[in-house]
Amino acid sequence: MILDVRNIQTFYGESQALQGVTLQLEAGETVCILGRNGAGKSTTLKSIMGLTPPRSGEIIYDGKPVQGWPAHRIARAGIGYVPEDRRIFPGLTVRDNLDVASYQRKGSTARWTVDGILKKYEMLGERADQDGATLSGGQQQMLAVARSLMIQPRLLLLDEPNEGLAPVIVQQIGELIDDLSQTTTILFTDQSVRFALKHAQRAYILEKGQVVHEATSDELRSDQATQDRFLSVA
Amino acid sequence: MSNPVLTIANLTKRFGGVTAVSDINLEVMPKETIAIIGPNGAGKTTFYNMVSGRMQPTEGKIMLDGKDITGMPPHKISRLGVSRSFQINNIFPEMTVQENVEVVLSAYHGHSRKLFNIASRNTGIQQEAVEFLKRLGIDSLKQQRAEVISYGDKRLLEIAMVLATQPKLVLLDEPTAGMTPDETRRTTQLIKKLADSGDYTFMITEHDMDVVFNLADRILVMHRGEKLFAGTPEEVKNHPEVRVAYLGEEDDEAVEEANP
Amino acid sequence: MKTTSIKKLMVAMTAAATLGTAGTSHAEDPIRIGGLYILSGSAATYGEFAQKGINLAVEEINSSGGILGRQVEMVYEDSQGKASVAIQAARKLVYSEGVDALVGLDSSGVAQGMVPTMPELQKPLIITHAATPDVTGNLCNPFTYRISVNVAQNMKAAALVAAETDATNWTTIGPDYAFGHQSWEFFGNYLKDIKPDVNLMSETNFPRFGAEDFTPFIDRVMDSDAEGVLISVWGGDLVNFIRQANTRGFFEKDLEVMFTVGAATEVLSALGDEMPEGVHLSTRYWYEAYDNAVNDRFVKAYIDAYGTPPSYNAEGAYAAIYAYKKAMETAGTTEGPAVAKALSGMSLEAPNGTVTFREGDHQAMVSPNWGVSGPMHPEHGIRTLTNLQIFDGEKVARTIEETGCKL
Amino acid sequence: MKTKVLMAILAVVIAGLIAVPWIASYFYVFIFTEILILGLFAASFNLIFGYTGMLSFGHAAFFGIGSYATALVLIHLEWPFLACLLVSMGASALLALMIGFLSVRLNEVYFAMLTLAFGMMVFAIAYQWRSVTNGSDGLAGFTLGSFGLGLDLTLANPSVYYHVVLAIVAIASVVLYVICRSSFGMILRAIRQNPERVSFAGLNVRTYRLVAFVIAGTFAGLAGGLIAPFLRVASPELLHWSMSAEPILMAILGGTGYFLGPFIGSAAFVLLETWITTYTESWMLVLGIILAMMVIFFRKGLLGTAIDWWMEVKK
Amino acid sequence: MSGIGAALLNSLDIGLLLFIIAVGLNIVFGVLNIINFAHGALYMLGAYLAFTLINIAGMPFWAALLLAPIGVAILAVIIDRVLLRFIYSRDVADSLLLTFAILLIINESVRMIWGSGIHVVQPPQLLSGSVELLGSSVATYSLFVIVIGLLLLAGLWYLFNRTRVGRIMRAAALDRDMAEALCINTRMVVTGVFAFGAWLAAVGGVMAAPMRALDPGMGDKIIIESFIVVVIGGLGSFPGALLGAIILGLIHGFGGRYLPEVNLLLPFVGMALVLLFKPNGIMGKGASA
Repeated sequence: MILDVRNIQTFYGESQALQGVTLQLEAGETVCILGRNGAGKSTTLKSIMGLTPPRSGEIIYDGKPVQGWPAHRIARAGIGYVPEDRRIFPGLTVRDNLDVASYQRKGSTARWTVDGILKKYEMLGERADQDGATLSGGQQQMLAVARSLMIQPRLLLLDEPNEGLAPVIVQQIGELIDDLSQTTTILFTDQSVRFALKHAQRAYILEKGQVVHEATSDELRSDQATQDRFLSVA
Repeated sequence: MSNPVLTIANLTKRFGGVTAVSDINLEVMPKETIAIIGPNGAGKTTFYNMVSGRMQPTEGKIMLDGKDITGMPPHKISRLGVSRSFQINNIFPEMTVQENVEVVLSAYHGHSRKLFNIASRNTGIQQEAVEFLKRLGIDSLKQQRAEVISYGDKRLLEIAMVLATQPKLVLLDEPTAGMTPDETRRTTQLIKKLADSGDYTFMITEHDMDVVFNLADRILVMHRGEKLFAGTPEEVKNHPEVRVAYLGEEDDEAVEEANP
Repeated sequence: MKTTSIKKLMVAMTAAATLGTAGTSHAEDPIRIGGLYILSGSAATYGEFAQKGINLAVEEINSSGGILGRQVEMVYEDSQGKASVAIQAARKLVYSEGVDALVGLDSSGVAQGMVPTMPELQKPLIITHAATPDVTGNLCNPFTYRISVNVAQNMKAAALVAAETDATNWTTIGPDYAFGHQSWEFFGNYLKDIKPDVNLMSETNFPRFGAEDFTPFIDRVMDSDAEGVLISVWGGDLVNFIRQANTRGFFEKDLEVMFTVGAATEVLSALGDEMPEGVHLSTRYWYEAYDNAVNDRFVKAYIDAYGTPPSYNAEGAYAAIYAYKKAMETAGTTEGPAVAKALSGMSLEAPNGTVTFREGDHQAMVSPNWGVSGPMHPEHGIRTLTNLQIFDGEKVARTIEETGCKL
Repeated sequence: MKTKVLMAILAVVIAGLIAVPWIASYFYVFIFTEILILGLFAASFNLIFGYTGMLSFGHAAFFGIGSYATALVLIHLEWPFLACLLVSMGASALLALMIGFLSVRLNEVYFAMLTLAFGMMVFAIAYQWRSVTNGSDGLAGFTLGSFGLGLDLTLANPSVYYHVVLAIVAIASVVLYVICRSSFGMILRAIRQNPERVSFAGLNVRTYRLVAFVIAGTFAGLAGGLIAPFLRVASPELLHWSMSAEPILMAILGGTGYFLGPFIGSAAFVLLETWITTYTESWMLVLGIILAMMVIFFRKGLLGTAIDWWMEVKK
Repeated sequence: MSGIGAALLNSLDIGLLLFIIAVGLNIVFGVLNIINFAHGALYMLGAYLAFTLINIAGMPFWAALLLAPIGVAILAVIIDRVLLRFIYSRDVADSLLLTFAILLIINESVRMIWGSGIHVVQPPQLLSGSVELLGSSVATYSLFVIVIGLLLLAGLWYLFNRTRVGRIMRAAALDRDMAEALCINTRMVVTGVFAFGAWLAAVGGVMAAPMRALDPGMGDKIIIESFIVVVIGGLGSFPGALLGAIILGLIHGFGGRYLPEVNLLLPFVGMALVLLFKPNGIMGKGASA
């Protein structure tokens, strides 16, 4: 098990965003967290990342309890993070956005390098010297994912990678996730059931800061009632 | 037929090249409760910000009771009768619960301009403040400092403050966000009771569909800044496009068209 | 119960309030003298000089039996160069520290504010540095004396020096506050009297006090048709001024340059040989100008103690303590009004010769020292003064009528 | 019960203050005069800082203009003292209206910097306008005549002047206190905690900030009018930015959250300065260390910390 | 006409020295959102350390230029770790007050350590003469200041745009959480930036030492000037700091020459005008009324 999140509770001031979230990931899995707006999906990822440290509960990554660590230490341990709104550093070029994130653990060789990424993802390579903020939404998303790879992650957290993107781009992001999942464990959030089921093996459904349902993609695909109950307006 | 409280015509907001709200038309009738829903980024908050004066619309008109309030600063719009709550707590943390309501009341009654009346001797306003706290069921907390009461109670306090200006239109922005299930239930019931009393016209955004269907007379569904659909809760539940917006059933044909 | 606790509180309060009050003086208690100088900020060095001079005088007096058989003790307060601070500090010295007399004041602004309050304090004050003419002029009072040279005296001497040069077109560079403006006004008036054909230029230069960069003003004078320039910039500003003037070639121009506070030792030692040769420099006391036993002893003791030649400010402060010794012994008491009275018209032997406090305005009849900068001093690391001129104290002083003082 | 204890303490303090000339050594008459005047200055500042949340770095402009106004009226018109004070308040109110009108729309750092700039402009004018202000030397040598209202007071007597200051500061404090406790004052506190919420309650926050700024300036002007005869001088340093720092330090030292905080701060500041300078010339060093400790650990100031401590003990 | 050329060069000289001093203040504000009142005191420390190294330890000027700023930067790390760490999460007013306290402490310490006398530092032999330029003689050292100022500007530009460290500082300033999530220890960046700001202040101090007499009030003289520079140019923008410094240099250079009656007033009028019409400064981000 690469990640074991046990009953974490997270607050924003006094507003309780997570009311005890529990989930597990095996190494190599691709898992999705589903739920409506405000259900606590983003907060779950931020809590794992140490950006909104949970007030109680445990987060075990790779056998080590990491809750309470500063975020950069968690990142250095090998968890990559792509936030909901991408948060490309404006004023920095595509190459520089990648460069500031490059990190190499001692005694290991870097799988991802700036040049390697710019070569592999042509779209970024063509725009290497362009200000990251001038990219389109989809391009920014690509960059944000690529940037998170620069820390050489073993586990990647993607927060709503599709949000606000055109369908054609969504498809590309899906392909990217499929590609990365060959080598990296991935936990992503989404509001779209279709996308999630296509690219993840399992899913958790979150509502009001709690995991209310857990199923494999195949199970959930055929379970219309659950879909409607937790994810639709109905 | 009475006239609409709020009339919104062709309301549009663009940020640079991005259109956050696009050509929204809406009429809100007196005493009704209308809910605005939509996935993230649908433009609900921007829409709210324009109605309450926090942002200037790029195009379109907002009329309150037939009076054009487009582009007015918040304090003027508030004076004319639009009162709003916020997604995050927006109270006065270092004052008592009762004082929080008194601030709004003295603003409303024009006492705030009086330099020499000791606030704590103004029994009229104090009684009125307690009245509003009672209506929200938090009058027992009136002497507590607002920052120490529970999160749910703070949100109720904020609603009490919103109501205290006797608004023609109440805007509630995710009133149950961050609440425990228990608090959510209690708050929903309270708002329901206030709405049923026929004293208020509500406009609500909310992600919790239980709350929405419980409260709303009509629902406006927004998606990517546009009006996707408007209708009764029943109609919305059964509307296929709304399902698509929420479940993300992309039109596979559209994908293929764009990707030859 | 309640009354007792209130009573207790009152007692405690009274005790607290009385804290710091000086006891009544007994014969065996030391005589306390309050020193009010700038002890912090940019001009703190002046306070430090005064303290050095005073410490010498106090040591000498105490080791030879004190005043009226009592030891002398100094109490210092920082005026911060602010009138408002100084006045409250003087009250503290008099009412809380119980001093018998006051010495001090560097800044003219402080002096202007302080002096009118002296009759209220009923203690004598000897000003040792501040040079505004008003305090021994229209603001004079029975308790205020000045042992140092004032602007009027120095400018009268300056005018005499200037009159002997060939320059007819004169301008000034001075700090943009009262001292700079007053210096120019007095200088101009005296010079016009002595030598009516001089031309006082309307284009004057008053850089802001603490300006640090004087280049624009230096250039302005160099571009003008001035033949003589009176420079009343002082202290750290003067050090900056001279170094900047050097790089502009200011001293190579055919100009009569007169520095009204240029021979101050702190400026000379900071500058070393960067001070040009052949310019007119003045100081209110030049340590090599006087050939008398008091001066020899003072200069030697000062150099032994601190390793540098004494500044004018140290000399004034040193002499002021001796003035009090003589006045108190003449009066036979340390009572303020009596000591103040004894000072009037009194003469004493100071390093700069016999010094008399004129009865009419309480200004000491002393002369500034003007000279021309010469070669470096072999030991002291500063420029020497050549062609020294010491004017008759009476001759450079304003007449009593001119001062406006009515004592 | 609690109010009774507080009233009793207050009564004792006031009785003590009245009795200062008789129970304390003569010097403390001056010390307490200074404490009261600077306390009023700091309290006026705290109306905009502690209550409304505006950090002004130019408050000395109003204090200084008040002192110059009184000095000028005494020199040129020789009016009764009370009239001088009214002129001081009027002049500072007018200046506060002008500066405030331009400044209150800016927030935080920008407001602090703009008030600093305006304050220093006033300083520069006083420093250089020699014909009116006597330039760097300031105005001195004026004498107090009558008090006004037909009262026969020897203002030149420090004890009498102390009582006059005590009475005027007491009256001004009551007025300021009433303003702080009024509905208007409540709005000011609300503005500090959450300006946006106040504007959504239908009030123009800018107007309220301006009114507070003018009131604060007026009372600072009154304090300035009182300080000029006390110091016997109105000089440019009373307008300098470092003078603006004093009420800030006093308010923080005493506690910005309490009406009496600035007065406590003024007392602590003046007494500390008096006592510490007796032992060391490095008073600034001690002040710096105390201020650093207050900002880091005792943000509620002496009064706030004492009240918290008292609550703790009572528990 | 030679007057204008001289005034221009002089303005540049004043302006670039001000730039060297103020740019650190600006960077510290831009990255840490701290208004550092003690910046002038750090500048003074740089000058006094240079004095000690040159006049007392007998080192060459160049060694002092290298060492003194490092000494001040080390002190800044201590200040950051001991004092400032408490207030980074508080509002700007607290940082103003705490750094004001630090200013008082440093000022008084300098007076206790070095005394209150006036000290001077000699420029290195190489730069002590003067040259003819634009029709007037200019101190070689002034040209040196201009050159160093421009080099520093170029260096800063290079640092922030072309080096990884600079980009990390920018990234941390723009989005602290995101930087953390990308393995950047932002706490260390904060300390580093504060120390870097202090280093720049001290470089200004060493550069000023051969042209400005040292006294314990020199930090206070410069701090308000630095505020003016930063406000005029734009808080947090270092090209803005250059612009602000040159504008203030021009005000001094030309104002002193042509408008001496109001030269005390002018800088503050300039500062107020900029705040009124462009509160974020001429080059500030998101400038609006």
